[in-house]
Formats: sequence, C-alpha cells, structure tokens
Amino acid sequence: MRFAFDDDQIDLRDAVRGLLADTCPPETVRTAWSNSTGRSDAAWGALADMGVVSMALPVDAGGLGLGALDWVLVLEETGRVALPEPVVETAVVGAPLLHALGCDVPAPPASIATLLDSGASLYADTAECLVVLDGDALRMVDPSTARLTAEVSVDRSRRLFAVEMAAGAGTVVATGPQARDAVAAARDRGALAAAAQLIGLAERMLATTVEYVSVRHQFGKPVGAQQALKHKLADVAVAIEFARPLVYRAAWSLDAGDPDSAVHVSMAKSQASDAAELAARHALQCHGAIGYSYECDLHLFMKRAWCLARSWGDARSHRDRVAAAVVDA
Amino acid sequence: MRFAFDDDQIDLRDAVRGLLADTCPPETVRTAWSNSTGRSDAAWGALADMGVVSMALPVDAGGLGLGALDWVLVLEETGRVALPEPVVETAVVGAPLLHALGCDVPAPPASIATLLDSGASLYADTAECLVVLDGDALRMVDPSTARLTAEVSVDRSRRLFAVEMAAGAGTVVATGPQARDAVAAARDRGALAAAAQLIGLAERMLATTVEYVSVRHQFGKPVGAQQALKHKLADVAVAIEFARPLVYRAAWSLDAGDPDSAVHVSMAKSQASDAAELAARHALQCHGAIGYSYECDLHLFMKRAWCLARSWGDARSHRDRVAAAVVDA
Amino acid sequence: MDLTFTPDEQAFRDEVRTWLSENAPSEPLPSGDTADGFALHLEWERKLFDARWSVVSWPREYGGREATLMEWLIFEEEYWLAGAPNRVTQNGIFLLAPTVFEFGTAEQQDRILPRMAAAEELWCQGWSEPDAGSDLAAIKSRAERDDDAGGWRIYGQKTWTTRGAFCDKLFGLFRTDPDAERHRGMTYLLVDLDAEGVTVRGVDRLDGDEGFAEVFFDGAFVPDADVLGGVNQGWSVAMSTTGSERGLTLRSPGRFMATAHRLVDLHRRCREEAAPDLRDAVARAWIQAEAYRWYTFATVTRMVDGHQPGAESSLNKIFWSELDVDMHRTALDLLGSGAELDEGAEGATDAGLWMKGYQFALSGPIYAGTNEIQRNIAAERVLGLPRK
Amino acid sequence: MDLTFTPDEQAFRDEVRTWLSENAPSEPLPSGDTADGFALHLEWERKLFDARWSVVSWPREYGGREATLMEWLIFEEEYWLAGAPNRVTQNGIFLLAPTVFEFGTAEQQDRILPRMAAAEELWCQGWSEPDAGSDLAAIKSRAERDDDAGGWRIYGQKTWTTRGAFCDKLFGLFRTDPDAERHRGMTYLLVDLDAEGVTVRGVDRLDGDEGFAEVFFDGAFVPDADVLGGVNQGWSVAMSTTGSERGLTLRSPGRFMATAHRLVDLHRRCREEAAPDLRDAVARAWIQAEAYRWYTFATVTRMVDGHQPGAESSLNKIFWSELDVDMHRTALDLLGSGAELDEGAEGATDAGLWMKGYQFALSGPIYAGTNEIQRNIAAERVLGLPRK
Repeated sequence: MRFAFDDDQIDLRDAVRGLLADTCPPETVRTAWSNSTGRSDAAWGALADMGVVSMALPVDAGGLGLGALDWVLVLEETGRVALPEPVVETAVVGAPLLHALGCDVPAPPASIATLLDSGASLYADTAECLVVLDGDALRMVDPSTARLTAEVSVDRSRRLFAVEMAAGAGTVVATGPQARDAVAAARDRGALAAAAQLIGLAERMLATTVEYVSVRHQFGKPVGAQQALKHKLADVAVAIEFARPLVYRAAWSLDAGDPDSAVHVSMAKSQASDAAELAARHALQCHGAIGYSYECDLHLFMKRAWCLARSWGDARSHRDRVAAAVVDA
Repeated sequence: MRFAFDDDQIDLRDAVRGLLADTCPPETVRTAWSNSTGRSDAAWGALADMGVVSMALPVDAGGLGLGALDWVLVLEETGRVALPEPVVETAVVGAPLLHALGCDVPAPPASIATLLDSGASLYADTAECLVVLDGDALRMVDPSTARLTAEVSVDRSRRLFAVEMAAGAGTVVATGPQARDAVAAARDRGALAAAAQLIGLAERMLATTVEYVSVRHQFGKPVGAQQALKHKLADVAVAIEFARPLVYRAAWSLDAGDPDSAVHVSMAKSQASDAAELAARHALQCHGAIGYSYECDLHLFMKRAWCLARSWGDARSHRDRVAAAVVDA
Repeated sequence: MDLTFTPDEQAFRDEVRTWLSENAPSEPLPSGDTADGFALHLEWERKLFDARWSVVSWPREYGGREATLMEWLIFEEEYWLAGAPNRVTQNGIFLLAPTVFEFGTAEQQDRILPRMAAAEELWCQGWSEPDAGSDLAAIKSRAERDDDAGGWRIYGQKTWTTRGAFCDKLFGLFRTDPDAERHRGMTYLLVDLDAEGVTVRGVDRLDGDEGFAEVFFDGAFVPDADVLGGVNQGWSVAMSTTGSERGLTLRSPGRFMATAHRLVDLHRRCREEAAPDLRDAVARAWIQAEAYRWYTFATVTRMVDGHQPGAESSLNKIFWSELDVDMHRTALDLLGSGAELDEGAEGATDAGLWMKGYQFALSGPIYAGTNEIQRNIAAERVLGLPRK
Repeated sequence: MDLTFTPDEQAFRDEVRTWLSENAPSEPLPSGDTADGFALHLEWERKLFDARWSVVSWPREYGGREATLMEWLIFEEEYWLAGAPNRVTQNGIFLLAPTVFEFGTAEQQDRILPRMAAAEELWCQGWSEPDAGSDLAAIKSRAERDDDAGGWRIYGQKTWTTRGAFCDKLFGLFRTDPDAERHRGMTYLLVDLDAEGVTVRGVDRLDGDEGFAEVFFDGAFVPDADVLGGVNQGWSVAMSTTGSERGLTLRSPGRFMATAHRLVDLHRRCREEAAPDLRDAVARAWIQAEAYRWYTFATVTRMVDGHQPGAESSLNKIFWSELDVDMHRTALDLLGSGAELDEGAEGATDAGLWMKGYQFALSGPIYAGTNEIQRNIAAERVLGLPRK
C-alpha cells in the first residue's frame, strides 16, 4: 500500500498548471462568457500541443497512454482555472470511448461533444464530432447535420445545446451490451473527471477567499480574523481534504479494473460535489457583497462548481449508487 | 387574527412555573434517577392540588376545563424543569381520552400509563390505570394484573416497562372507528404536549449554557465571548423561536377542531424535536468537558430532550405526515 | 388568541385577491433590475398606486388605505401568491419611508411620500461604501457645510446601491463632523441623483442583472431641506431604518409561503426522477415557511399591543434568509442536471427562475447586515452573552 | 501509487484476523470505564500482550513486532472489525509512549515501556484542570523543588482524568517556575497515584460510567528520575503528545469503518420501518468512513516518506469526531422511539450500544482540544488566516 503520486505524475501536473496559469487566467474565462464560442483562445491549442487533449489515448494511437491516475491531476488543474473547454468530453470521455470501439480518433482529437450526461450537449456547436447514445446504439454524428438549439447555462461559458437529429443520422459505432458497457465506463470517467475539476475549483475558491478576507478590513481588523469566518473556511478545508483521497482512489480503481470501481467513482463524485458546493457557499458569504458582483472573479468559479456538481450525476444520485451496492445488499 | 395568550393563560403558566421552581429543582430530577419510582415526591401532589393533573377534564367532571391553548403553556413549564412525572400520559392523553369515551375518571385522575406511543409504557409500575390499544379495541387494564418488565432508558427517571397481558385482560372502553378516532386524537395531544415540553427543555438548556459560558473563563476571557459559541447559541435561539409559534398554533387548531389540526401538530412536533436536539448538541459542546460529567445538571435536560424528541413520533415521522398532506397531494 | 381572520380582514383579503387576479401580469415580467424590465415594473407600480395598492398601510392622503399591520401581511400573502412582480419601489417604501414617518418634517413628508407611493420618484439606498460594509460606522463619504447656498456639498462614494442606475434619489449617511468618532457626526441626507457632481455607474450582479450601482459624489449640493432628522443625528436615524430592513417590513412571510407553494408544485413535477429524500426537504421547507408566517403573526400582535421589536429582529433575518437559500437549494436538487439552465434557456424548468432565485437568495445572508453580524447581535443583545 | 496491500501486509492482516477470530471475546465486555469492566479489560490486555498484539509497532524488546505504520493501520482495521474490546491502555500507549520514545532517557524507556505494553502499569493523563481545559497554558498545579529528597513535591488538582480511578500512574504538566509566563516554566512529570499526598476521586460520566477522575496533590513526591524531557521544558514535550492525540494514533480509521459496517447492518434490520431518506444518510456515513480511511493511507505514506504531520492533524480531528457523531445520530434516527433504550434494557437493539456510543461520540468534538480550537488552528496554521 502506497498512496502517493510518482514524480512523473507530479511533473505533468505542474507543467499543466504552468501552462494554464499563462493561457487561462480569469480574464480568459470572463471573455469566454461573451465570445462566440464560449471557449478560450489559446489554452485548447496549447493543451493539444502538450498532448493533454489526447493524453488518454494509447501511445500507438498518438496519445500519451495515460491512465486515470495521471489525468486526474490534470483535470484538477483545469478545474482550478475554470478552463472553458470540452476537456472532460473530449480527452477523458469521448476520445477513449471511440478509440476503444475501434474508431479512428485523430491525435490530438478534434473537439468532441457528447449526449451522454444530461439532455444538453456542451460545446456541440464547435465540436467536430458528437457522440450520442440513441436507444441501444452508440452513434457518431457530425454536429453540422444536427439541429442545435442554444440553451443558456448560469455559467455563460458553458455553451449547451439541445440536439435534434434525423432518424438514423451518423454512424453506429456500437450497439447492445458493447455500447452499454462502453458508455457506462465513459460515464464513470466523466464523473471522475468532473470530481477532479470540482476539487480544483473548491481549492481555488478557498484560496481566493483566504486571500480576500486577509486583506479586507472591517471594524479595524481583517475580516478573516473573525472566528466565524475562520470556522467556515476550516470546514471547507476539511471537506476538500476528505474528498480528495476518494478521487485519487477511484482513479486507481479505474486503472486497476477494480470490480467496484463504479462505486468508488460515485464516492468520489458525491464528496467532491458536496465539497465544492460548500466551498462556493462559504466563499461567497465570506466575500460579502463584493462576491455578489460580476466584477469579482469568484462567481466564475462558483457557477462552474454549481454546474459540475450536477454534471455526470449529482451527489445524491451517486450516493444512491453507493447505497445500492453497500446499503441495500 | 390575534396571536397572543390571554392573561388567564399567562397567570396559570406563571403559577405552574412558580410551583415547579419550588417542587422540582434539578435535585428532584437527579433523585428520581435513582429512587424506586423515578418520580418526584412533592411535585405530582402539588400539581394535582392545583388542578393541573385534571386540567383537561371538563369542569363538570371535576377538571379545569382547559383546552390545548391553556395546557400547552403548562406543559412547556414541565419541560423546562424536566419534571419526572406522567403528566403527558395522565393529564393530556389518558384522562381526556377515557372521559371522552364515557369512563369515570376521578379528578384528579390517578396516574395513567399508556401503550399508545411506543412499545414501552412510561411509569406503568406506579400507574393505577393502563390504557392499551389491543387490535381494534381500546382497553383499560389494571397494571397490577399485567406482567411488567423494566426497560432502561438513557434518562433513568423515565421508567419504561414492557407489558405482557393475558388475552382479554381489562375492560374494553371502545372499539373500531370510535377507538381509532379517540386514539388518533389522544396521540396528537401527546405529540403536541411533548413538543411543548421540548420547547421548555430547549429554553432551559439554552439559558443554562448562556449562564455557564458567561462565567467560565479561558484564555483570559469568558468563553461566551468567542464568536463560535455565540453563533451556536444564536442558532439555538433561532430554532426555538421558530418552533414555538407552530406549537401554539397547533394548540389553537386542536381546540378549534381545525380539520388540518393533525398536520399542524406534526409541524409543531417536528420543529420542536429538531430545536431541542440542536439545543442539546450545542449546549454540550459549549459546556465542554464539564457538560460531559454526571455532576453537571445539563445531562438531565439533554437526555430528556433526546427521549422526548423521539416520543409520540420523531421529527422525520411527523414531517412524513406533513408531506403526505401537503407534498404528495 | 384567535387565529382566524376577522370579517374585515377576510374582506380585505378577498378584495386584494380579486384585484390581483384581474390585474397582475399573467407572465412574470423581465427582471426589474435591468433597464427594460425596470420600465415595465414602473408601469406596474403606477397601476398599483392608481388602485391604491402600492402602500396599503399608509395614510390615505399619501395614497394608502390605512391598512392595519395584519392587513398588510394579508396583502403580502396574496401579492406573492399571485406571482405579482417584485417591487422596484421597495427600498423607498420599506427602508426610507418608515424613517420619514418617524423623523421627517411635515414638509418633507408631504413632498416625499406621495411621489414615492406613486412611483414618480424612485429611491435607492446609499449605506455601503467600499470600506464600510458590515462596519457601517466606517463611512467616509462626507458633507461640507455651504452656508451661502444653505446646504451641504457632498464628496465620496457609495456602493452596492440596488437599482441605483435606474433611480432618481438616494438616501444615505454622510460624515458632517470630521472630528467626531465613528458613530457620531454623521447626517442622514436625501440626494438628487441628477444633481451636478453626482456620477452613477452600474455594476453587474452575480445573477447577470445590472442591479447594483456605484455612486460618486464630487461636490454635489444637498439643501438643508433634505437633511432628515437633524445634523449629526444620522446614526440613530439610520438605525431605525436598518431595523426595518431586518425586521418585519422587508421580507414578509407571503414571499416564502409563495416560494414553498412553488417548491411543492415543482416537486410534484419532478418527483418521479428525483431522489426520494427530497420529499423530506420539501416538507421541511413548507413547515419552516409556516413557522415564519406564524412567528410574524405573533410579532405583529405584539406590535399592535404596543411593543416595538428590538434585537430579536436579528433572529428573524437569520431565519428567513437561510430558509430562502434552503428552499432554492432544494429546488436545484430536484432539478438535477437541469438546474444550471438559466433565464432564457428553452429547456429550463419554470423559465430558469429557480437558479435565478437561488442567486438572489444567496444575497439574503449578506445584505442588510450579514448573518454573522446578526448572530453577534442575537447572542449579545437577545441572549446577553459577553461582548469581549 | 499502489493501493493494494503487499504480500507482507496481507500476511500480517491474515495473522491478525486469525488470532482475533480465535481469541477476541465473542460478546462485548462490560464497559472498561467501570470497576468490574476494567478488570476484564485488563485480562484482555494481558492476553493481547502475551500474543505480542498489544503494541504492534513497538520494538520487539518492549513487547512489539516492529510493525510498519501501514501494518498498524491494518491491525486496527481488523481489531475493530472483530468487535474487540476498547483499549483501556490507550492513554499510555498512544499519548505517553510516543513522548517517552522521543524524550525519555534509556532508563525511563526500559523502565516504563515494557510494563505499559504488558498492562502491568496503567497510565492516565493529567492535562486538564478546573480552570485549564482548552486553555492548557493556564495550568496551576505546581511542583516545588525538594533538593534533599532529590525530586519534586507536587500540589494542585487535575480533572477529567480518564479512567483515573483505575490507573496506577499519571503523566501531566506541573508548573516548576512560578515566575515564568503561561507556556514556560512547566515540567512534564510522571506521578505514582499510590504515592502519599495523592487523592483520586471518581467522577461519573454522561454515559453513566465512572470514567473520569479528579486527582488532588498535596505534597506528593516525584523523584527526578520521573521528570520527562527536562525541567521547565514541559510545554514543548507535552505538545508533541497532544499532536499524537489529535492525529493519527488515537483514532485510526478501523474504528469508523467498523461503525459504518454496524450502521449498514442496523439499517438492514430497521429499513422497513425507518424513514426512507435515512438510506442516504447511511450511504454518506459509509462514504465518509472510506474517505477517512484513504486520507489516512495517504498521510501514512507521507510519514513513511519522512514528512511529519503538522497542523493539518486538526482537520483530521474535526473530521473523525463529527463523522462519529453523525453515524451514531443516524443510528438513533433509525431506531426511533427505541433509541432511548440504554445498556441493560431488554428491548434495546444491539444491547443499547448505539445510545451509549452516541454519548461517547459526543465527547469527540470536545476532548483533545475542542473542535472550536481545532478550527482556529486549521484556519490560522493551515490556511494562514490572520490571528487578530
């Protein structure tokens, strides 16, 4: 038993962290709220160049051949900066799914959109490929052949689309049990990736808040010297620290093919969702009115957290899966 | 619309409060933990003399003819001192139930025990009369003819007994719908009375804690000056203040024969149970180690609150009743 | 105790309900905190005023009906249950007006109140400053005496001024005695936002509306006639207003009962797919909205009996603000992945109003004195815990 | 990262499990915090020692197996899952021993540790005093120099001394330099409770056990050989021990995993009658117990890599203590009206151990530094928030 990342994993994380610090500062997220795509300009290309977009593809398919234990740290970093890109859908869910089913996936893959999580598809308008579960058939569809209706997310950088397609559109890549199993695995990767992003987001909100309350003065002292604020933020730290190991453990289980890996993913996602929601709530309260304004960056992280907490299954639905395995038995 | 008690109601409450301050100080409760009956020596007789034990019987039956709006304040006082007596079972549940079904009930009634709430009967060993719902028949049984097995409550003054009776023991006082309706009404009175006691208990725990943390010093100042403790106790005050009006409103509904009175009772009991549990939790935490000792009175109130919060239906089961009426419709 | 409504109260309720059913917009208006929505809300306010529903508890001469407090609560219940629009006049009517009634001269009352009731003059509040949020006594905006002109010249900045960009007038505190200590030497001034030397800059809000403003003062003139309650008396004058804000008037139970009704309705539509334990959360929301309602009836009865609410209004503010967050959070939990869909999304349940409402609810524990401050007040002034 | 157990670790687990299945009492012992129960627990402790399971991580010469930290966690998992008795030796083994290993002389180690391991000498802790609970630096008990006798005479009072009435020895802090400031001038002394001038008075605990004692000192003699870590160095010596108490050693994940297992089992028996939303609470308890387990594996890995846990042990203590309360509270909610039935009640589910356990769990957020103190530490030392 050894619960620690190796140097390669840490190095990759640090490299991604550095890249994102340069290419995805809060202004980038803010711009994505109102630009035509909802996406960053530079970050996606830089991540593709670094190999991150194709990281989960095997080496012989042009990828980095990374497992969940490697990419979970990368995803955490994308959460930390609220990266407005389909990194979960493309790098973690879509590309490995299509590759595993024998489809040709370019490396780096083009942007992939999915209709595997909720009823709306993220970045479907700028995706080259849309993966849809249609009855018991998994289809690959060219988004330009589908009718996309823009929805509006509270996180304006999340460009969601309702999708209407002609019957039998696109190419069937798998059916029946094969499609079902592949989609179940893909959804677990999506849930784990979202959990990792939520950890990053929660840490970011906590760090931002610690910084703010340390400099903001009221009644002649920093507001962060108030015990009530200290205790709220200590609770956030507890929530993060005790969600994080479940996320890493679920990553290990996915890589190891642990028969309980789906349950481990659900433990991770439920705790990460709750931790991020708590972080958002207390971060806003500790900021006070300034946090309630558009000009403060906090809301960019907070709204992403609200959305991701409910993407790829919310905390309750994942606890329900744990209960089915552990409690109902 | 006028939501205030009248002078007579307040006067009665004050009189009972005075009587109980004299006859039921914490030492009385502490004694009841280890004496042979679990009951006070003087308080029951004094309450009977004052008419409290027969308060809910009509005047022409020797009672005070009081309604729920009158006795709810009296019950609150019995909770405040953690009175170790079957006042709910006798004065509020049993005597009016038997009287309404045409039984002769002496005024003041002897102690009455019931098997209408849970599977154990409170003070059955010292009761003159045991009221049991047996299938669809309501029976009045002489406890000395039943086999009583003492249970052990965490509140040692609550003498609970498992009851075994010979088939057909005692006297049938009602059957079928008549019994069912009378028992339903009696249980609602029991739940409301317990809710009122919980309000009194919660207030007592809050007051005791405020007093203690104001004098206990650590780090050179009263521990009650710490914001963390202040906020816990403020939350207790909120919980009490927003449970109390539901208790009084349910009392009014019972008296007025409001068709929704059972739902109103459930609102009251669920909020009062939660408020008292919160008060117990925060009171103990604010006391620190001293609250964890037998020598400190706090545990007398805390354990009574734990028990009453789960008597005559716990918070969840009462919310379930509210949900059935309001949410499922 | 009599928990039935009197025939008069019932008749009042019937009248309100009938009028609203015939006049309230059938569809929700766009947010009153955007420019377009504000104009539509003004129309609605004037319709309310014309039918004498804009300020029911005020004297008839100012456009009211001299309704009792209990009738006002009834009005609020019916108003919110009917889904009628948010009141963009609220900061004037609920925050400034009580102060004008208590401290204003007859001239001020006659000049200010009818125009406020008619929504001809829209008021915003100017309490907060960048360095004076919870710590209101840290206000730095100042007023300098201009004897020649018979008034004051004001300098400084106010912030978080709700709907400031759409209002005509601002009420707030300004430091008039620079040597006085924190709570002293401030004066309550009524400021014309069109005056020379006033600049208003809109600030977008969390929920995307342009609901806030920053207001800058650079020598704008305020005549003596617009001093409310005496020079250097501003703190005590203002405190009476913040009491109103926390207490009864700003958040009547009708709002939360209406939200609870909508939550039950939402649950009915979502329960097949939602987690079963949310039923318990919905029941709890309903119970707590009822608790707030009956608590308020008790408070109003005490007020009718002559008691003024004091520090216990802090308990009130803690309760309703957290209830509002909890109810909206439960709604989002019911909506699951669809919760993120906002106003304007085709797929959004109830037009995205739950997410919008959640964001608004999150301001509850912050504004009008953060809940941390309220808990301090409750602990020290209601429970008597030591300050230091 | 390798989250499988090594063959050695697995072999160790198998050995523990086999021994426990053959030796652990099949029925729970009476509480070790009563006189009768304590004697039975002592028997058990000696059985553990004889089989070299009492102090698995210690050197062989003192009765241990030189188990790794990971093996110790495995031992704990198996121990608690087997339902084996609470450790009445715990305060010696987990609180004093780490300090003796770090600060004790060779003579002290040889004299103290083997007898502790063998449960021949039972140790209780003497930190708290009536006016020094959370504020440990306010300790008033003092030791006066007795040069003739070659030691110290101690005076004062300790309180909340767990199982003090059944123990042989006490470790604690005494003020040796009356002029020094709060944290200075204290010395860590090892006191014989049988010595003349020591009086031990049992204090009953919330849960009805006689688990506490007050200990009075009136000139009892402590030889120089029983000074641990140097005169006037007591504060820093003691702080290393309170770190252990909060951190890894006192509450290993095995306890909470075992509780989670029992809670799932209770739910299985109660679910027909219990509220359906409690299933969600049970799942949450399970997840959080797992979270604590994996957090601990990560911590131990860091320790194996040479990092010492610091202030983050505060996060640890907050988490496990609140988890323990939540799990027991969920159990009581499952039990409904039967929850009040205590140890010894015929009708009590699981012999009333849930109510007993709830009361014990409630001490978690209080002892070893209240959770309020822990949150202060976490905020200031982990997050870096300003102290004042």
